[in-house]
Amino acid sequence: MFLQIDNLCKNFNTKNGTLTVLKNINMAIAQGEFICAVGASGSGKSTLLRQIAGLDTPTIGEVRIEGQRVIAPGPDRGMVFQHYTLYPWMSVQDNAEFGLKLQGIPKKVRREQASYYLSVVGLSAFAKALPKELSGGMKQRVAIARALASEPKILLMDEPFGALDVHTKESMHEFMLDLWQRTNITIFMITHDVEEAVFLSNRIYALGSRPGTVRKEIQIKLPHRNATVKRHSIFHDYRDELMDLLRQHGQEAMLAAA
Amino acid sequence: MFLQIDNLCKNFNTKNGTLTVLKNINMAIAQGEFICAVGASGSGKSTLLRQIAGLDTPTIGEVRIEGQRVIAPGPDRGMVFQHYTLYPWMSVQDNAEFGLKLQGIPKKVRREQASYYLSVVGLSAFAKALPKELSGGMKQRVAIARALASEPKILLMDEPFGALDVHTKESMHEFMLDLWQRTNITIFMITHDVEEAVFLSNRIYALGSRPGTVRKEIQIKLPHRNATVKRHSIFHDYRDELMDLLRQHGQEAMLAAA
Amino acid sequence: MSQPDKPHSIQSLIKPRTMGSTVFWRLAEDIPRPLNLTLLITSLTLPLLIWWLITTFGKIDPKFLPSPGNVLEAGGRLWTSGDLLKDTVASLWRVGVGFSLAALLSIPVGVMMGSFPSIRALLEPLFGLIRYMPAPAFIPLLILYLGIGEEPKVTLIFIGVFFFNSLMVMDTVKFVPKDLIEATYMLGGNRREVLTQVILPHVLPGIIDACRINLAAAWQLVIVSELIAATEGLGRRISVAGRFLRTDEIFVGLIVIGTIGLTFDLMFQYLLQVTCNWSSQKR
Amino acid sequence: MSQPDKPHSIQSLIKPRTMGSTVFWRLAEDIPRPLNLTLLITSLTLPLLIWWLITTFGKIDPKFLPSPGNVLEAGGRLWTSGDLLKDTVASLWRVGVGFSLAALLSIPVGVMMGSFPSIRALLEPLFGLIRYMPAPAFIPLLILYLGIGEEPKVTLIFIGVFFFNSLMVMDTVKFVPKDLIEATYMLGGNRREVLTQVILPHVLPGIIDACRINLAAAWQLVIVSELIAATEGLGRRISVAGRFLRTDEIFVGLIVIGTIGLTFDLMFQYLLQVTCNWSSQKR
Amino acid sequence: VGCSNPATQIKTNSETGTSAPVSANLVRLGFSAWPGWFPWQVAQDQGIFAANKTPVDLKWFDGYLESISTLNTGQIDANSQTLGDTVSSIGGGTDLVVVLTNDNSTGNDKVIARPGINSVADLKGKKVAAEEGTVDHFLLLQGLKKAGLSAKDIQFVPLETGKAATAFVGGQVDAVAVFAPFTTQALKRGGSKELFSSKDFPGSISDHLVFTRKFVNEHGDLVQGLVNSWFATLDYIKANPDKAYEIMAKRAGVSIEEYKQYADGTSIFSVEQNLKAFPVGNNMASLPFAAKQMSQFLNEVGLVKTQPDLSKLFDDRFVKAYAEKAPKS
Ligand SMILES: Nc1ncnc2c1ncn2[C@@H]1O[C@H](COP(=O)(O)OP(=O)(O)OP(=O)(O)O)[C@@H](O)[C@H]1O
Ligand SMILES: Nc1ncnc2c1ncn2[C@@H]1O[C@H](COP(=O)(O)OP(=O)(O)OP(=O)(O)O)[C@@H](O)[C@H]1O
Ligand SMILES: [Mg+2]
Ligand SMILES: [Mg+2]
Repeated sequence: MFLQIDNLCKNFNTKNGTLTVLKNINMAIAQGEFICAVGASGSGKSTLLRQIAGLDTPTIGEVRIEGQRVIAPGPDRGMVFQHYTLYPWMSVQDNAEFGLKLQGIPKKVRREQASYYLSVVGLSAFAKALPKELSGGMKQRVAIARALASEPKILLMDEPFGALDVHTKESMHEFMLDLWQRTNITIFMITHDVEEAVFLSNRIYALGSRPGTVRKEIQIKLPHRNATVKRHSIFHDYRDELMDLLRQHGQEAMLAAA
Repeated sequence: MFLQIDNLCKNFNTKNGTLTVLKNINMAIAQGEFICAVGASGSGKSTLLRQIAGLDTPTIGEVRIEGQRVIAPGPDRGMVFQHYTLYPWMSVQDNAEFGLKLQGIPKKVRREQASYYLSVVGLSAFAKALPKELSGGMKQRVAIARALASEPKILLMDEPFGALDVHTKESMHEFMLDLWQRTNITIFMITHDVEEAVFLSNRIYALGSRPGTVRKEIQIKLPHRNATVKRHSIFHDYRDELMDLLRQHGQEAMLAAA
Repeated sequence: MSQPDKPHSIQSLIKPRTMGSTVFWRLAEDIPRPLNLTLLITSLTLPLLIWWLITTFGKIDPKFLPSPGNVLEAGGRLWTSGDLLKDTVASLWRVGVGFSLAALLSIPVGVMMGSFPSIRALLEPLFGLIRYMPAPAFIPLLILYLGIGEEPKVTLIFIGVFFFNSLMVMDTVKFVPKDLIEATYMLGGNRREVLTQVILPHVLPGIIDACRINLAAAWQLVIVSELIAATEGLGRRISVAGRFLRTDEIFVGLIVIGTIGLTFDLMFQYLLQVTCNWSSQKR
Repeated sequence: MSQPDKPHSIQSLIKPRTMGSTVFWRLAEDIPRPLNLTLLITSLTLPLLIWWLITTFGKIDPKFLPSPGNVLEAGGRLWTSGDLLKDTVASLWRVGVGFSLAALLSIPVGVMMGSFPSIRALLEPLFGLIRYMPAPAFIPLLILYLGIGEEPKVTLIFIGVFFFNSLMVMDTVKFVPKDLIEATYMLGGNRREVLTQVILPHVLPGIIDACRINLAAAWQLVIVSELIAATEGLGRRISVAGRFLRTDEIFVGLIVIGTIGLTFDLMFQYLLQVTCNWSSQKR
Repeated sequence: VGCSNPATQIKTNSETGTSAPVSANLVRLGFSAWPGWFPWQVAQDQGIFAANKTPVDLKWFDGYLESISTLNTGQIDANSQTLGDTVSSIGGGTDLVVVLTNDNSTGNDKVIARPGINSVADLKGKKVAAEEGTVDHFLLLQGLKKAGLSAKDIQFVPLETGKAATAFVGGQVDAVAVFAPFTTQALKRGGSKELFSSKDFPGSISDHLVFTRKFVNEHGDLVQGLVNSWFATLDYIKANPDKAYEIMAKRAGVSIEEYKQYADGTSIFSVEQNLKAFPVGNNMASLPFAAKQMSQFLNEVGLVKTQPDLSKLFDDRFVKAYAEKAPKS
């Protein structure tokens, strides 16, 4: 397996004692898959992603990529955060290059590489702009270009399109599908937009809350992937199944909290 | 007409000269309607709402509520902002009471009034909590309770559910419909979530960009309003019509910007 | 979107790097409590130790650098004679009154300046100008106008704090979200209510922080202010000791002032935590 | 959700209020440019006018309060004799060197303290203690160790700025979003690179702001530092003038220092705008 | 005036009595560290002011300079200061009257040099610290003149007297001109010695009781009372030297033994000496002559721009009045 998560648990020490956020997470993801993880707020999605990224270490269990245990962050995994994490003082071009610069790639090479990925995300024209001059969608595309420029084995995304308006979001979806098909990169994306998950991924993990566990794993098989598929009944079935699941989790969580 | 917008134009003076954000907006809204305004980012939705709220004054034209020209903000219009605008240092109860306090309502009366509306939004149990202890959806519900406590004639909402997760959003939708039916309050809500607009409102204004104008006005007639209606083909037709409209506006705007 | 071909296969160029794990060099992450405590203690004991070593083995004239023992002895002497207590109370009172008056006045002025662009335009250039003027320069004028009692001393500290604090409080107001102000208008608040019930509580943490910094600035002025015909006070003690090269007494004065300052600092930090527990941002 | 009945019909209790429109009292909103300019000018001319009126019609001893005319005359006198220029250059040099050295050192130290909790734990208590110690207290020690040349004067200003600036720079680091740091780790950056290429540029505006405030603090020390065997300098000019009650010369000194300070302040503000144009927050 | 520091409530061992109650009709008298002025403390502690029916608010200044500027600003009515500083105050526009000579410095102002400098001539090109414009600066220049040098031949380092002594002890300057008790401190530098002192220039450094002219005009009786108190104090000291020295040494912050060393360096002036000093003359023993010299000096070093009018500076009425009434000693 390309990405293997074995029996992962994560506890946090808080004022009120130990909080178990993730419990017994097992996942096996093959090279080239597009995985979405959905779940209510607080179900530990971001926490899970941080373990994969190596930004945090599991309390129990481990994450392995190509058999290698993940212990620290590194450029073999590209990450796109929920909030825009561009360097505000750098131009779009410099942002896209930054990862390569950190890895000591010669200036000329990294310039060409970054330009290429900026053209992939359709932002060549904005290479000289500062992040504050871009719209939300454009910023996320730069973040994606930056992550892709280091040619990571896997792209990790934490609700990357949560703050975008519907129109921009749709065009980002098309862009992601196109990117995925062309590069055959492995993608692990977190979202709480069920439609987004169904539309984009080939497999969905639905997480339950308190503690976060994998409640359901759904293989998505859609006849085709374009806007019209959203009217297809298969799409609706997937959607409703997940929606019911989340609603149910939500109620459970509410009861647990009360 | 309850709310009348006549020939409203709004210009801003910027470094690069005058920017026309709204042009010839005409709207007529009856008492008790649930209106949604949709439009791409930058189409001037928030600007329009600010004119209705009286937080800003139109360059040309006017807004009238019950025949009275709007010239300043006031508690006859309740407003819920996109971002949480609770007072972070006040408890939920104090937040809900604050408008009444400003209007000099005696302590006992305002306490009961606020408690009532907190119960309406289902947050009685959290009366003593501080805003930072609440989730996003809970915060927005407090903001709604606060706006309702002054018993405004109209509730103005600027993308109030934009930042909520799908499950919370859905329960907020149900809550809004319930509230609307029980109180018969007039609601003017801005969103860029087309499904949300179709599901909630009885009439939708679709705005085009640069400058913002009313491109289309759609009366929504759904057989019933609950989750299953979203699978109904009427729902889809409305949705797709609006989506196409917005997509088209989006492309126009992109071309205009280039 | 038509894309050119991918120019390079970068993977071959990238050398795998892994970040070693570390505790001491943790960046923007909390370090374990015991380590934190150890370092805190080291922070204060290490300089003491070095001082002790230098004076014990360095054969330095105690007039130039007294040993910790000398200083302790001088402290004991001043304490038993009652002078130290008297000096401390005198200086505490002056700094306290001067600083409190300045804070009390500069907070509303600063908030007004931050809130009303008109008042800001009216006062900022003037305050900006005066802020640079060294407070000690006002001593002759203060003696002229206020005599040689407590008034000029307190006023000097007032001047040294007021303008700085006003401008720093003013700066904090710009962090009040505009939405919050507008929400208050929508709830029927007028400008006065927005000012007193929204802006003021919101900037409270910022105000406390500004006061914390400027309390330190007030102590900086204690020596200068006590040049005005003071007969007691830590600042006076230090300057007299300086004249007669009683270095040990200088050190006593400095240590007492530093300790008082740090105590107040911690009190302010505690106040910040207690009154501003609503703030989600860690301070 | 089962709800109780609505307890009151509040509408009857609410008195309609409308907010009058205003220009001068606009709250947290821009005021028109011409008004702004008028107020700015008033800010500096009104005090001048009052001063002129008092001294012209108030029959005040010019020794107590010289008239603007007197001050102008004294300024002219000092200028033509060349003294004023000499004094200004001397003080500018001292403040410039002392402040620059302190800034140059305190910026990395402050950034390190803000970034590494361990370094913070190690230095913060010590710096917090020293910050309260009045810089003038160090004069006798500075004379002993560094003599009577420029070194002790510059060092005094250095001491007065370094600790404050370190702690203020440290505070700015906490505003660096954690996401940005983690994003850099994900791109393969190590801690050093995060520090120099992410934290440092991000806190630049905060650093410039801290330096701006502390430059004013440096000028506060110019008089005290020039008590150390200075033969020229604005601070020395003021203290000599104070001794001989040449109030007009005190005013000349103060005005020159204020003007220099304000000029630097505006330069810092300009620097802030230019170097930090990426920052979306208005400063 | 509604502004009182609670520290005044605290008693300490080193306390030397409290000041007289404030009433409308009283003399606010300032004094600072100088052997010729410590008797004021004796007058205060032994109730001599009260005995002469002269209410006095005696104000101690740690810094001599502050006492001068306080008198200049009219915040006190009288001060104990040197002739030189009185002249420079008049140059600055303050109207002052000298009514009494407390003493002449006869050795308590010293120029002290490091080992290796054995004569005034050796000072050439060396760093010499003194407080600019003070009598010690004056003394230094007189010494240089006598040795055929001028102000330009040395590197003058302007430093407040206490700091000047510190700099000398710290080895930062080659010589200092300071007054007691800072002389003691300067001499702590190993091998340092006195080059010359005020003893070598009799009359050049005299110390006085100086009033504002306004006060003299309005309250002649109080001025007279203070002059009478001074001479009464001198009598008391003669009669009770032990008690008096204890009080004065405490005020000076030195031991009684150390204090006694200063006694030689300061010649307290008797009534007779006072009467002799006031008239116009042509040597330094005459106050008007010395004042003129002083004013020239200040003008030369550039501290006073124009030579002030000194004709009304001295007023010997009060000393004369005392001399007439007092029993001959
Ligand atoms: N460092 C931490 N210390 C303590 N608790 C934490 C920490 N990080 C996360 N948590 C807790 O873990 C739980 C899961 O958080 P997480 O951010 O992973 O949820 P999420 O699924 O990403 O939610 P959302 O959809 O809102 O982003 C929450 O209850 C949160 O409070
Ligand atoms: N005060 C202002 N000065 C200048 N331009 C402004 C101002 N307020 C808004 N605009 C401009 O008006 C346009 C419309 O802004 P508005 O915020 O109303 O859009 P919106 O439809 O609410 O967008 P979104 O969906 O992103 O909230 C934008 O181009 C914005 O830059
Ligand atoms: Mg998350
Ligand atoms: Mg908007």
